[in-house]
Amino acid sequence: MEQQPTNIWIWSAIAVLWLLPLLSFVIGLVLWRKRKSGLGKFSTSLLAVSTLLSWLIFGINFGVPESLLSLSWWKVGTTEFSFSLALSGITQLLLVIVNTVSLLVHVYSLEYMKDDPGKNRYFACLGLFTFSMLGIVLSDSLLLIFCFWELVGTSSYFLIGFWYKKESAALASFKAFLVNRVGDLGFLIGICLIYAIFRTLSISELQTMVDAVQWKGEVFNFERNGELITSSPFMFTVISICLLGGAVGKSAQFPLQVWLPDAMEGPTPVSALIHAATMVAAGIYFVARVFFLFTPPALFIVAFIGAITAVMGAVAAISQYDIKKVLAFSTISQLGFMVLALGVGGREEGLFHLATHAAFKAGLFLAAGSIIHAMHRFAHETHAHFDAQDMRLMGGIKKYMPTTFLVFLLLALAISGIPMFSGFLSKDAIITKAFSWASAEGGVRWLVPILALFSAFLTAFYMSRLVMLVFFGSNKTPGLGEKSGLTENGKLITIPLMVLAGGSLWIWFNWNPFGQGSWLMDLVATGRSTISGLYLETTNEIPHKTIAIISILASLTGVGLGYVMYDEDEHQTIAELEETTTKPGFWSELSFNNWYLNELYDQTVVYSFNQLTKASSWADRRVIDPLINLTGVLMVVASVVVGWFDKKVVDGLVLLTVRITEFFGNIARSFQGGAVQKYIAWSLFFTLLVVTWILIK
Amino acid sequence: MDIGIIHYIFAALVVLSVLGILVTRNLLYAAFLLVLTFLGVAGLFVLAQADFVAVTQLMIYIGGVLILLVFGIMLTNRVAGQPILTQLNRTVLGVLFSVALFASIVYLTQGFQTTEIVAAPHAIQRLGMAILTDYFILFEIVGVLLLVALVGAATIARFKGEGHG
Amino acid sequence: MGNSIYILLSAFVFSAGVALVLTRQNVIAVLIGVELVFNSANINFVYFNALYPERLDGQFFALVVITIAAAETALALAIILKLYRTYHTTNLDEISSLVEE
Amino acid sequence: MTTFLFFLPLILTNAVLGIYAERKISAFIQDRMGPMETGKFGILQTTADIVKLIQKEDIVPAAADWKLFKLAPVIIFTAVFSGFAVIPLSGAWDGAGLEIGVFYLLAIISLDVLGILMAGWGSNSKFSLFGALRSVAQIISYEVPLGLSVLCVVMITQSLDLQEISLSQGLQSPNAVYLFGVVKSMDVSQWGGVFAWNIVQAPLLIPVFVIFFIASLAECNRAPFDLPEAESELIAGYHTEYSGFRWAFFMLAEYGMMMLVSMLAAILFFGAWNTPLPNMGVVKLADWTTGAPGSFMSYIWGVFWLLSKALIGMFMHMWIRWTYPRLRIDQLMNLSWKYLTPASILLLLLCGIWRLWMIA
Repeated sequence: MEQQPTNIWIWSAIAVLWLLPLLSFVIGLVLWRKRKSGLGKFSTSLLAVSTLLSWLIFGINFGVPESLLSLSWWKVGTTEFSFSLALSGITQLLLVIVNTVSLLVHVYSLEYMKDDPGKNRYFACLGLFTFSMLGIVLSDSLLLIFCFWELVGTSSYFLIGFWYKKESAALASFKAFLVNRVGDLGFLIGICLIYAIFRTLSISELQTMVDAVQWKGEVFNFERNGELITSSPFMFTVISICLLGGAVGKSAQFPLQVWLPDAMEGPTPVSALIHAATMVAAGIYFVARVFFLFTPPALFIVAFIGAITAVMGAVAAISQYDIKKVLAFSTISQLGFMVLALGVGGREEGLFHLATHAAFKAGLFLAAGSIIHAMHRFAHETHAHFDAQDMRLMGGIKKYMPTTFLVFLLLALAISGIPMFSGFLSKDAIITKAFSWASAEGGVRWLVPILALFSAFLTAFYMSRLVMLVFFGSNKTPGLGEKSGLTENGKLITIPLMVLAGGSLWIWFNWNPFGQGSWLMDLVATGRSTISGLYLETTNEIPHKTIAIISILASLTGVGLGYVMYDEDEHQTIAELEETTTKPGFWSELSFNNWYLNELYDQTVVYSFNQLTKASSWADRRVIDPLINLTGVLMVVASVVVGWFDKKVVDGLVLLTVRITEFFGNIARSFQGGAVQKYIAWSLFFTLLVVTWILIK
Repeated sequence: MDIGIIHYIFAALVVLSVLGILVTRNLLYAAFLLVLTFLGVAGLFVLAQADFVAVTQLMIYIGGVLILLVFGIMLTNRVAGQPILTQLNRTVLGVLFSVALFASIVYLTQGFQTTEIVAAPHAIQRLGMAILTDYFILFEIVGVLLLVALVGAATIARFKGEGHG
Repeated sequence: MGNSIYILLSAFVFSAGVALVLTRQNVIAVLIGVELVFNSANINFVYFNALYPERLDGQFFALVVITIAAAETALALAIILKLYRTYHTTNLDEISSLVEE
Repeated sequence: MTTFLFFLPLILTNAVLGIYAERKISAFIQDRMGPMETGKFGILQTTADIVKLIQKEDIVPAAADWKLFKLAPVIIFTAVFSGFAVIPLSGAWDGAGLEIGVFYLLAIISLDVLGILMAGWGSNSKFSLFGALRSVAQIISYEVPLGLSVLCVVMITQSLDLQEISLSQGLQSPNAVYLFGVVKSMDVSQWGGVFAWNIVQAPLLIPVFVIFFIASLAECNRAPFDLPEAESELIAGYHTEYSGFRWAFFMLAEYGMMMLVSMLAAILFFGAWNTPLPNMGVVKLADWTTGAPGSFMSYIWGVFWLLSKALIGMFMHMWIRWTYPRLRIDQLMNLSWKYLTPASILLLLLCGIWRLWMIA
C-alpha cells in the first residue's frame, strides 16, 4: 500500500483529541463522589477542544490517502503485536461525528443532569465512552479494536445502569452487557481465525494481502510473509460471519436487538449519544472497515439480517407508547437499514446513512429528552405522579415548546425520508443500491429492497404517529391548565437541538435535494479491492429517478397515513391507561411486544438453560455426591488402616530412634551441664592426654 | 648478701602463700595471701632485673586487681559476722589434675639450659623507648582494650532499676 | 641438671591456680586461681627475658599480661556482680543456666 | 640501710611533734589555747598520750577476725614506712637507689589500702567497714590525678629516679637551667637556689602542684577529704574498734603518710634537698647553704632543707584541715573524676608539649 509520510502534527493532534476525554475520565475518577464540584463544564470544554481538533483534521487532511501510525506494543516470542492507528476518510468522518455528537450531548447534559447527585460520575463515564469510541475509530489493529470495543461496552454498561438504584436500570445494563457478550464471542473467534490464516491483526496489512489475492476458481491464493497460502472461500465466509457477530451484538441487529429498547433506562442524552448515534454505529463502522473480507454468501446473510431487523424494528415502533421506546425501535430499524446497505455491497451508502442518521437520531433523542425533561419538571412542580415518557399523556405540546416542536418536526421529516432532508438522500441511495443488487442476482434477493421500502414506509408512519400524538391535538397531561404548565427548556438544551436539526438538512450532503448520493460517499470510498469483488458480478443499473419516486411515495404515504390515523384525540384517563397497555389485536400485541422476542428467548434460551441447570444440579446431587461420599467412606476405611500401621509400625520406629537418640543425648548432655568447671576439667583432661602421648612418644 | 638466698626466700614466700591459698577456705584470707604471692613474685622480678615489671605488678595487682577482688568478695556475700567461706568441689579430681600437670611440666622442662642472670643497664629507658617504638601498636591496642573493658565493666555492673536488685 | 627455680615456681603457681579453678565453688576463688595462672605466665616471661638482657620482649609481654589481667578482673567482677544480683549466689554449680529462672 | 635507720626515729618523732603541732595550730586557728597543762605550753601532752596508749589494754572485739584485725595496723605502717626507702636525703645520701623511685612510691602508697581494708573487714563493725570502703574508694580515685600529676613532673624531668629529679633542681643539675625555663638567653645554672626548682624551671607545674596537693590530701585521708573517718557519720571510720597501741600505729601511719607526701611534693616541685637561696653575684648564698658535695655539711644542709620543706607542707595540711569544711562523698568523687582527672590529663599533654618545645 502507499504509505503516506506520517505527519507528526496530525498525529499529535489526534493523540491530544483522543486523550482529552480520557483526562476527563481520570479527573472524574478523582471527583467520583463529589457532588458540588462541577466536572461537567470542564469535561465539556475539554471535549470542545477535542471536537475543534477533529474538525481541523477533517479539513486539513481532506482527501488525503490513508496514513498509518504503528508502534510496538507487546511481544510474544517472535510475534510482535503493534499498537497501530490508521487515519483515512472513514476515520476522519467518524472522528467528527463522534466528537461533535459527544460535545452536543455534553452541552445538553449540563442542563439535563444539572440536579443529579451523580453528575460527576456521569461526565466521567461520558469521557471514558468518548475515549474508547475514538479508540475504535482510530485503531488499525483488530486486537486494539476489540479492547476498545469492550471498553465501549463497559462504559455503555455504566451509563445504562447510571441510576443503578432503580432495579429496571440495573437489569437493563446486565442485559445489554450479556447480549453483547454473545456477539463479541463471534467477534473474538473471528479475530482468532484471522490470525490463524493471515498471521496479522492489522487491518491495513489484511487489506494489502487481500489486494494481492488471486482467485483460482475454487480457492484463494495469497501471499503471507513471502509464502503462498491457499484458502477456501468458505473459510472467509466463516470469518465474515464471525466478525459480523460482533456487529450484530453492538448494533442491535436481529436476533440480538433485544437489549437496545431496555437500554433506554439510561439518561436520555446517553441514549442519544451511545444508543443512537455512535456506539451502535460502531458495528456498522467495523463491518465497513473489514468489508473487504466479506464473501458474497456472507454479504447475502448480512443483507437479510439488515432487512429483517429494519422491518422488525419498524413494526415494533408502531405501537409503542413510550416516546423513547419508539425512538429505540426506530434506531434498530435504521441500523438494520445500514446493515442492509452493507449487505447489498453499498459500503459507502451505509456509512452515509450512518452519518445522517447520527445527526437526526441524536437530535430526535435529545428533543425527546427535552420534552421528558419538561414533563418531569412539570410533574415535580405540581407534585403529580405520572409517566413522563408516555405519549398518551402528551399532546399539543407544540403550543408550549415551540422550539422543540420545530426541531422535532424537521428531524422527523429527515428520518421519514422526505426530500430536502439528509434522510432522503441516504435512504434513497441505499434503496437504489438494494434494487440494483437484487436485479443483478434475482430470486429471493428481491425481498431485500421490498422490505427496505416497506420499512421506509413504516418509518414515515410511526414518526408521523409520534409527532401527532405528542405535538398535536389537545393536551392530556394530568393537571395541566392553559396558563401554567410545560415550558421550553434552557438554551443549553435547545442549542444542541438546533445544531442537529440544522445538520439534518440536505444542503450539507448534496446540493441537489433530489440528487443521488453525497460527496461523503466519495470520501469514505477506499478504492481497494474486496473479496466479493473477485467474483464476477454484473450490476443492473435501475434508473435512479424511478427508485427515488417510489421511495418518496412510500414515505409520503406513511406520513399521510399517520396523520390521518392519529389526528383524532384519544381521551383516556390515567386509570384507563394503567388498565390497557395496548390496543387488543394480534398485530398490535406482536408489535408492542417487539415480536415477542424477549418471551421467545425466555422460552427457548433461558428455559433451556434453566433446564440444563436443573439437570446438572440433579446430576450433581444424585450422581456426583454419592460418588464423593463413597470415596469419602473408602478414604475413612483406608485411613483407619493406615492409622493403625502408622501408630504401631512407623511410630514404633520413630520411638526407637528417639530412644536411641535420647540415650546418646543424655551421655552427650552430661558433658555440658552449664558447670563451667567441668568444661575446664575436661579440657585439662584432654590436654593431659596429649601431654601423656608426647611423653610416651 | 648472697643473691641466691634472697631468691629462695622470695620463692619460699610465694610457695607458702600459694599453699595457704590452696588450703584455706576463707576467701578473704585467700585474697590477702594472694598479696603475699604477688609481693614474692614482684621480688623475684626485681631479682630478674625487671624492676619496672615488679613495680607495675605491685601497683596493678595489689593496688588494683586485689582491691577489686576484695570488693567483689564483700559485695557478693552477705556480711553476717561469719567468715566468708567457699565450698570445695571435686577436690580429689582437682588435686589429681594439678599434680599431674605440675609433674608433666616439670618433666617436660627438665634439662632446660639455665644461664646466669646478668644485670641489664638502663632497662627502664630502653623499655620506654621500646614501648613507644617497637611495641607501639600493641601498646595502643592494650590501651584501647583497657578502655573498652572499663566501659564494659561499668555498663555490666550498673544497677538497672529495682528489678534485679 | 635440675630446673631453674623460676620455672619450678612458675609450674607450681600454675598448677595451684588450676587446682583452685577446678576445686573452688565460689566464683571469686576461681578468679583468684586465674590470677595465679596469669602470674605464673609472667614469671616465665620475666625469667626468660632475664636470660637475654639485650632484649625486652619478655618484660613488655609481662606488662601486657598484667594490663590484660587488670581489664579481665574488672570485667569478671562486673559479671560476677551481675550474676550475684541475678542468682543471689556466687556458687558456680548453681549458676548453670543461661536463662533467668 | 642508713636511710631506714634515719627514718624510723624520724617517723616516731614526727608523729609526736605532729600531733602536738596539730593541736596547737588548730587552737590558734580556732582562737583558743590548746593543750597547756602538761609541761610548758603543754609540750609534753603528746608524750603523756603515748604513755597512756601504750599502757592501755589491747582490745580485740570478740566478733572480729583477729588475724586481720591484728595485722592491719602493721601493714599500713609498713607500707608507709617502706615508702620512705626511696627518699633521697642529700646529694650523696640517697635512699634505695631505684631507677623507678617515684613509681615505686606510688605503688607503695596504694598498698596501705590493703591495710585499711583488713582493718575495716577484720573489725566486723559496720562503721569500720563503711569507713574502709569509703577510704579505699577515695584513695583509689585520687591515685589517678596523683599519678598523672607525678607523671607531669616525670615528663619534664625525664626521670623516675627521685635522686635524679633532686639533682636536676640545684647547682649540681646536669642540664642548663634557664630562667622560668622559657627565657633561653638567661642561663641561671649558676644561680641555683629557688631558680632551679622544678616549679620555677617550668611554671606550668604550678597547676600540676595544686592538683598534686589536693590529691595528696585525699591520699592521706586528711580534711577536707576525711570522709572515711567522719566523726559525725562513722565514729572513726576503719579504726573505730582499735584502741591503745594499735590505734597509735594508725596515728603513726597517718602522720608518716603526711610526711611522705610532703617530702614527695618537696622533691618533685620544690627542689628536694636543694637550698632555696640562690647565688647572687659574690654573695654565694646557695653554695654556703649547700655545702661541698660529699662533705658532712652537705648531709646536714640536705636533711635540713628537705625536712623544712616537708614540715611546711605538713603545716599546710593542718592549716587546710582546720579551715575547710568536709566534702560530701559525691562531691568528693565528682572532684576527682570530673575535674582533677581531666585537668591532669590536659596538663600532662601540655607538659609533653612544653618538654618538646621549651626544653628540648
